[in-house]
Amino acid sequence: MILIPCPWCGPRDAGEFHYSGETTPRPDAASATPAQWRDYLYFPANPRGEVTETWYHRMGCRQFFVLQRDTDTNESIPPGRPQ
Amino acid sequence: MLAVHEFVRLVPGRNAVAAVRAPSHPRRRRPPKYGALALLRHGLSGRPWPRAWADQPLRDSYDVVIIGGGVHGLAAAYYLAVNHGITDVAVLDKGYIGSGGSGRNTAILRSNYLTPEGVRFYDRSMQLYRTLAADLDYNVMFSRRGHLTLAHNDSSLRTMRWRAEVNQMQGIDSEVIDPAEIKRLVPYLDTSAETRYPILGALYHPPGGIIRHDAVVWGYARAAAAQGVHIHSGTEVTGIDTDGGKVRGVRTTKGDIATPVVLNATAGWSTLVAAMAGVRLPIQTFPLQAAVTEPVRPFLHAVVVSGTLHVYVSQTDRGELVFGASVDPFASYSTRGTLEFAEGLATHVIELMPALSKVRLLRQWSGLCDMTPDFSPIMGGTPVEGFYVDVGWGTYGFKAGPVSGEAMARCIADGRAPEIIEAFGLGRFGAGELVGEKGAAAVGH
Amino acid sequence: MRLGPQPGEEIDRKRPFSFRWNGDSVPAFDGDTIASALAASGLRVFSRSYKYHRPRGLLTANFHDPGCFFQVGDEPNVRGAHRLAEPAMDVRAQNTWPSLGFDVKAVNQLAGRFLGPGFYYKTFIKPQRLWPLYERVLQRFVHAGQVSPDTPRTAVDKRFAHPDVLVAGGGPAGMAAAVAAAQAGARVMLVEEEYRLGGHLRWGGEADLAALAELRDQVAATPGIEVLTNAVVAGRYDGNWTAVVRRDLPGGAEQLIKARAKVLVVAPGLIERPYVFAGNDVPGVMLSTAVRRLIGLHAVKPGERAVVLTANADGDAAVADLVQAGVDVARVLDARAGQGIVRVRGHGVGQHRGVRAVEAADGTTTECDLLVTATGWTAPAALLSMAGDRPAYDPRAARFFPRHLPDDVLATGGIAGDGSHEELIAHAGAVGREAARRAARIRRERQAAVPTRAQANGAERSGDDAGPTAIPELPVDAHPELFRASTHGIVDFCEDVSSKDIFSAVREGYDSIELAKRYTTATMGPTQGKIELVNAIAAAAEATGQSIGETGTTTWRPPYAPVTLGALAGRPLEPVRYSPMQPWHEAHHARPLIAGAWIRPDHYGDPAAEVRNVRSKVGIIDVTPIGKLDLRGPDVPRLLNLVYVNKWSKLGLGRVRYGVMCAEDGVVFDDGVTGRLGPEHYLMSTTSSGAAAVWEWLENVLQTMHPDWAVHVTPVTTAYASMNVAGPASRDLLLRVTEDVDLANEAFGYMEVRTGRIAGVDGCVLWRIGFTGELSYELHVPAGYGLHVWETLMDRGADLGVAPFGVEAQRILRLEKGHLIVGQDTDGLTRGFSAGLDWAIKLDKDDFLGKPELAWQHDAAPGMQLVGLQPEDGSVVPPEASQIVDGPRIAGRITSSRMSPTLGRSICLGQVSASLAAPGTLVTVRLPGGRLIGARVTEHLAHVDPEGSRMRV
Amino acid sequence: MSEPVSRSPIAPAPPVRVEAGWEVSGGRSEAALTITDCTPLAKVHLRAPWNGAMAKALGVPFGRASREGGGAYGASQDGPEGVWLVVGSGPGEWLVLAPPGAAAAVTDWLATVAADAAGDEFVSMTDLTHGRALVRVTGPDAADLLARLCGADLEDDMAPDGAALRSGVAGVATDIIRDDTMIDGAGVPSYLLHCERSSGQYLFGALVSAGEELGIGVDGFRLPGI
Repeated sequence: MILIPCPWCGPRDAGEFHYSGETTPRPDAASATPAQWRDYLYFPANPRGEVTETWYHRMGCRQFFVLQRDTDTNESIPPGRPQ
Repeated sequence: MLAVHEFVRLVPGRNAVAAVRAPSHPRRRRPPKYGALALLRHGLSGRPWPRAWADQPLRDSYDVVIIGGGVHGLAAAYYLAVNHGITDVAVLDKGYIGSGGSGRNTAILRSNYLTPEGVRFYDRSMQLYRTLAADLDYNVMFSRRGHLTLAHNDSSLRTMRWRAEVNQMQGIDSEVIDPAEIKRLVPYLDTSAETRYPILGALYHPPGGIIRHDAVVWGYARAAAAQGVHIHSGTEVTGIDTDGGKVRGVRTTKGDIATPVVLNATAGWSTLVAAMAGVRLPIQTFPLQAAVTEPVRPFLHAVVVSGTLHVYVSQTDRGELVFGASVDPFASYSTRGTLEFAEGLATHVIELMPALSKVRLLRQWSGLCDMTPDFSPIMGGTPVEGFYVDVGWGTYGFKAGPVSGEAMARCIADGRAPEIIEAFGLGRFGAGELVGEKGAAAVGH
Repeated sequence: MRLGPQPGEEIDRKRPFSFRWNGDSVPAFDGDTIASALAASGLRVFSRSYKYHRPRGLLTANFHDPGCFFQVGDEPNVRGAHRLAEPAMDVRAQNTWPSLGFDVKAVNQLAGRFLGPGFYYKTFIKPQRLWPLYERVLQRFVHAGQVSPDTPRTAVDKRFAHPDVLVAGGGPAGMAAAVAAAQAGARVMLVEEEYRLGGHLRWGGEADLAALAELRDQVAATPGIEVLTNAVVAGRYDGNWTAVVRRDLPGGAEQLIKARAKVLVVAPGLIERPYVFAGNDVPGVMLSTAVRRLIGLHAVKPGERAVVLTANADGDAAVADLVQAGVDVARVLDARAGQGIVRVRGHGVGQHRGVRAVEAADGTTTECDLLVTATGWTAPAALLSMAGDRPAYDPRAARFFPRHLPDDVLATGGIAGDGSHEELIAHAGAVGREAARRAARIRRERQAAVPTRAQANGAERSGDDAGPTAIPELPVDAHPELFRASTHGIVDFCEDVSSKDIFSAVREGYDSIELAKRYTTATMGPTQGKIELVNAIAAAAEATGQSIGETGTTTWRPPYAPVTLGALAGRPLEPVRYSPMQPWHEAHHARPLIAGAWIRPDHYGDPAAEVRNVRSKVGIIDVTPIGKLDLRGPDVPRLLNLVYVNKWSKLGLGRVRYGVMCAEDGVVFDDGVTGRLGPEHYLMSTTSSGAAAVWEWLENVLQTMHPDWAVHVTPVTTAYASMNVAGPASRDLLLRVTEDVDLANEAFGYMEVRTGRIAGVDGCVLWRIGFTGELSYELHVPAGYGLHVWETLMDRGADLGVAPFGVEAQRILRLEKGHLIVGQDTDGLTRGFSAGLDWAIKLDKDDFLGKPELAWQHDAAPGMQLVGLQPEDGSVVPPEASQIVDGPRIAGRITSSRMSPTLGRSICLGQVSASLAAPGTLVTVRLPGGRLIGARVTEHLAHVDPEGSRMRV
Repeated sequence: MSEPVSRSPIAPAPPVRVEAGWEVSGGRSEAALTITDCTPLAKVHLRAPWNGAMAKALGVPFGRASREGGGAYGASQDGPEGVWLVVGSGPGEWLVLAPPGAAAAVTDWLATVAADAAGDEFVSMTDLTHGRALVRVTGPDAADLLARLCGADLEDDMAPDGAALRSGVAGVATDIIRDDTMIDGAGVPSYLLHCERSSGQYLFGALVSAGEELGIGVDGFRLPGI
């Protein structure tokens, strides 16, 4: 069980969190073409190495936060406490 | 880099390999036969067996280069040779053959899918598997066991019925059975109503079974090599050269190769390989873990799957219980495995079969799965002419090996996706026309 | 035969007892392993090998001994050279048929030359029908114990631990490292696989035993060390998450401890490696450590006349031990002086099989009944490998050594190098101090990251970084590279794989160690390479002409040692949820329905009667699991507009609206009603299964898309007990128990919400909504009072014919009314316009989640449609999931179907392709089994009261 | 109409009696490790900016719990119902625990504080007394008991007295509040466990069975209960 460094609670077992995938900006719904929209829906970068993704501390502080994680080592950079 | 929308509905490139360089005379070499007699001969004479596949030098050009020496890549090479006479083919693997998903899966075969296109496709694979030993002259130990997908609540029972109905209409032997019948087939299952996840019924698929996965890889490799296919293990692809939207060649750790046709038959790295050709894929990579116990005397004949409990189990002829589960909860390229997988597995297996408390887990391992948004593969051409994909195999790639090889060989030879894989084109995501397997995705394997 | 008292023996001669071995009684002392007791009784054949069924006896005399797997009661594959014998234990040999002495499968020995590697792959190919038959035969050969179907499930609680330093291995190095770490202020967990701390010192000479006593005293005297013996560190995973398995529970039960070690110290010592030669598996061939254990720990005489092949000090010590034990050491062959052996000749059959003579390399033959080999060591690198290391082979020492370890893993003891006892202790001490230092740093980082400490952020500076401890280099003793004699022999004793098999596998092209391993199954058996891996690599290297270093090693995968499923599962912890009215349901014989985590009443005996009672009088259903989210703040309407496909800006005070949520791909995701309780106070209801997901969905929107919006979402699903009072008499019933709410139709109309006092309980919420299609009120009561209100309603409504109804009746009622169930009448790909929700989807809103896909779906050719269906023959209920066919092709399916008590005919909802969706269309339904029936598409989804007049009275 | 009685989701061990309108167990346990159903306590949920004026006024940061909550406003002093426990249960989220029946008083008090100290902030209060279950485990082995069901590091140097965190306990999302009690003049580790109501019986059962080995005893509820 890897530790996820929650910016609020500190390191916790990954099982407390819900992984909500790579952090991608939502295109403007009014102007988005089907291609842009489906790119957003279906085409993650899926890098081998560092990725920017969103996690939700479901069992803990219930905050969504952005995490830098290496998909090869599963190590992540502690985001630091919000000020 | 090309984005998907630029080729919605785009027809795969028209570069039939036959047109590039048809072999003057299709080679039909055969390796020395296996079989009881040969075994006797070698046993008595003590004469060594010949190599199953020859070591060949890496040439600087091939008609077709297949990236990925797993069951998909090797099957494609084999069928290119025997069905289409295209033998100037190189299969590259960065490790040893079968070192990826082909050697890490739980070797379960079935065709009781949810959608007509899925059923037709996997049923063809089962047909090929059934005669594979004879076709390859290599015993792949296909073992028909009967495949049970348990339902623990009325919604999954409904999905089982749905699948049974679709299966039967396609002529697949598949039906929903009740707990009494389940108990008869698998006496060790706790079918009482008092459990936390009572077994309400199951989708029973008698033709389903297991097979010796390594043997399938080796059998295809041996048979393909006998046709003149070159198998290069320890050869990692470092780049794909394209020019004017066409494939020109591949760069490898062992040297560069000129070729008009490249097939990406990798799993785990398919997005990275595709990116070398400037093609993006709707794929995210997740580890899938499996485990095996110490051998115990055979007591479990059928393959048992529970979607609700995320576990599947079968027993090999050696007596080991082979377990699998669903993919890890977050994307990763790690194959180190996790303890929580083993815990969840044991919890659910014991939930199903309480008598297994004292059986010991011997080894766990992990492979990489390329998950697509609709739990269906991506097969056929891409916007880069000559660059084909046979990827996105999620957790169901092994059982599709033979049909995928056959269909991709056909696709490469004709320059057009055959009807059996039309539904699985890359263009469907841009078009927002996903395949319906997602409906029953919860119950896989 | 039992020897006189030994200085370090671990048996208690004052406590003799006997246990059963294949039905016979065998004497033992407390402290005997099963195998040592058997050996003390002069037995030497304990099992039969996997493929050739050759008799096997003691080889390593420890946990890994491949010849000592037993069935103990209902427990299969018990490690007989590790498990302590217990009074009345019922021990049986495995893999023998019909008996250990006479095993008919031994004929395979004759067929051996044909059963080479890949045997199965090369035969039973044609005719294929023979293969399944042979498969049955194959299964008879399975090398294992039995699982009895009525083995009780073990349920031992797991435990979490957070040690600063976890030391894997309780030999001298592990003990010294633990003491040093604890003295440096670390909380230490010290894990030893055997029953006592001490490792090889336990069977050593006087000096060793003195050193052992001193180390044990230090461990006992040092606070902060938790010692676990007969336990093993089975796995190391990312984040130094480790699995520690305690084996010291009664009846072979085990406990899993999940230890989040800040630093892991790997000190497993070394495993002695067997030598490969013809006859190396004949009973009576043992490793030097095996005989030293037998003599030193269990006072067992391993044989009468011995030949010793030694290449190291342990072999020499074994010679001394043998002599001291009165064994006639006939010959000592010193491999360092170039002496060696060719083969062992055995004699006798079955249980009497054993060593007869040893043929030395110099051509001489020596009669003996015991051959002891001391030819080298295997580094048990499993934990290092799991930590990402690829150990490197050092030809000088003929073994593998750690290479690159992560910051939070250190190694000491034999796995790290050789040297004198003092040198090893010094190394271990330095490693322990360094481990403590690194752990303290990690601890400070974690403390700084958590908000739970009085002075949050204030990292403790105490015990501050002194800078890394210098760890001395351990010397590496030269050791001859001894793997195989001039003859071929067994490499993998579990799998019966010989060096010859590996040679021919390589020759056939399976020339990478991984391929050779898979092709021959070497290292795939229960010992997982601990005994045989290096010999397998050496054989492959020899066959390929590569060096061992080039050949490489295979990855060790967890677990290091096998772990019972019972330990991994632990006590079942499956959360279940109950409504406050559960006691009443149970008292009234409700048939329970498991719905996710919820236990709900399915029905109280007769669902159809429950339906009729609702349509004619009044019924009450417990709908507590309905998801409820309390929404507060000025921006709630903006939130509702974004997450629902319909419009919310103008929802008046006390008004209720039905809403549908779609995901960004336009697929229907949840539905429910939301009411406005106050100017900035709303209550949203969701499906029971979707409650958690919707809450997360809303938080996601608020936190990641619109942090500027002032909205507070609080889950209140179980803050209220929810009951739906439905039926023509529901108002009459409520009038009797409701205070300060005017229930008159004109004062409190359909799709409105009020708060008030019910049955003397304040703060109740009353909803006038109609999932059942009847006049009905949904009551949300402060949960603690749920049972009180429910009982009051039952009591006060008796004369009105009030009766409870369950989930099944509700399903029928809603189907009569044509209300869809998300996930049943829709699936993972059903977009809004395929769910009969056209009326709700407002594409003229500037934005909402899923809008783009829905807009495109709206303009695209219509796909599947949800419609109402009625079979022409109203007595036939097509089972849900029956397919709707259009000639040979599938054109849809029945998603819901029931017999309607109200209409006295079957009714359905179904997904059909647009071409068949027009009202009045006659479609063909394929029943299970293939019979085709006709069904007509109805005008509305609702089969009963489509106008909804009954709800509005 | 019978007088409404409020019930906890956790079935009370006999003898059962009614305290402050709640059905509670009158049982007693002398065990060193005890578990008590404290569900009758008033539980008020407060939401406000995590680093705003309201937060300052309360003087209880996320991750900590205090009986002196309210700083200048002194919850404990002004509280009409005796001692209140103010818990920083989440970022921008507080939980105020008070004796049975005090929910309204607590809410009013919080409203006053909000009006005085944080007039322009978006603050909301919700009475969750009926929406949550509350259990207290007390004893030298309390941490050992939790370590069988919870993966969070509860060692003294990570979660000392006054610590508040949310984590999974037996698979249920639970607020864990370290609130040591004085027994015979000595501080004894004690934890309040606060979870969604319908899982209360399950959580209680899991704690009791995990505590068997440690000799756990079920203790009844006594006013004021905090």
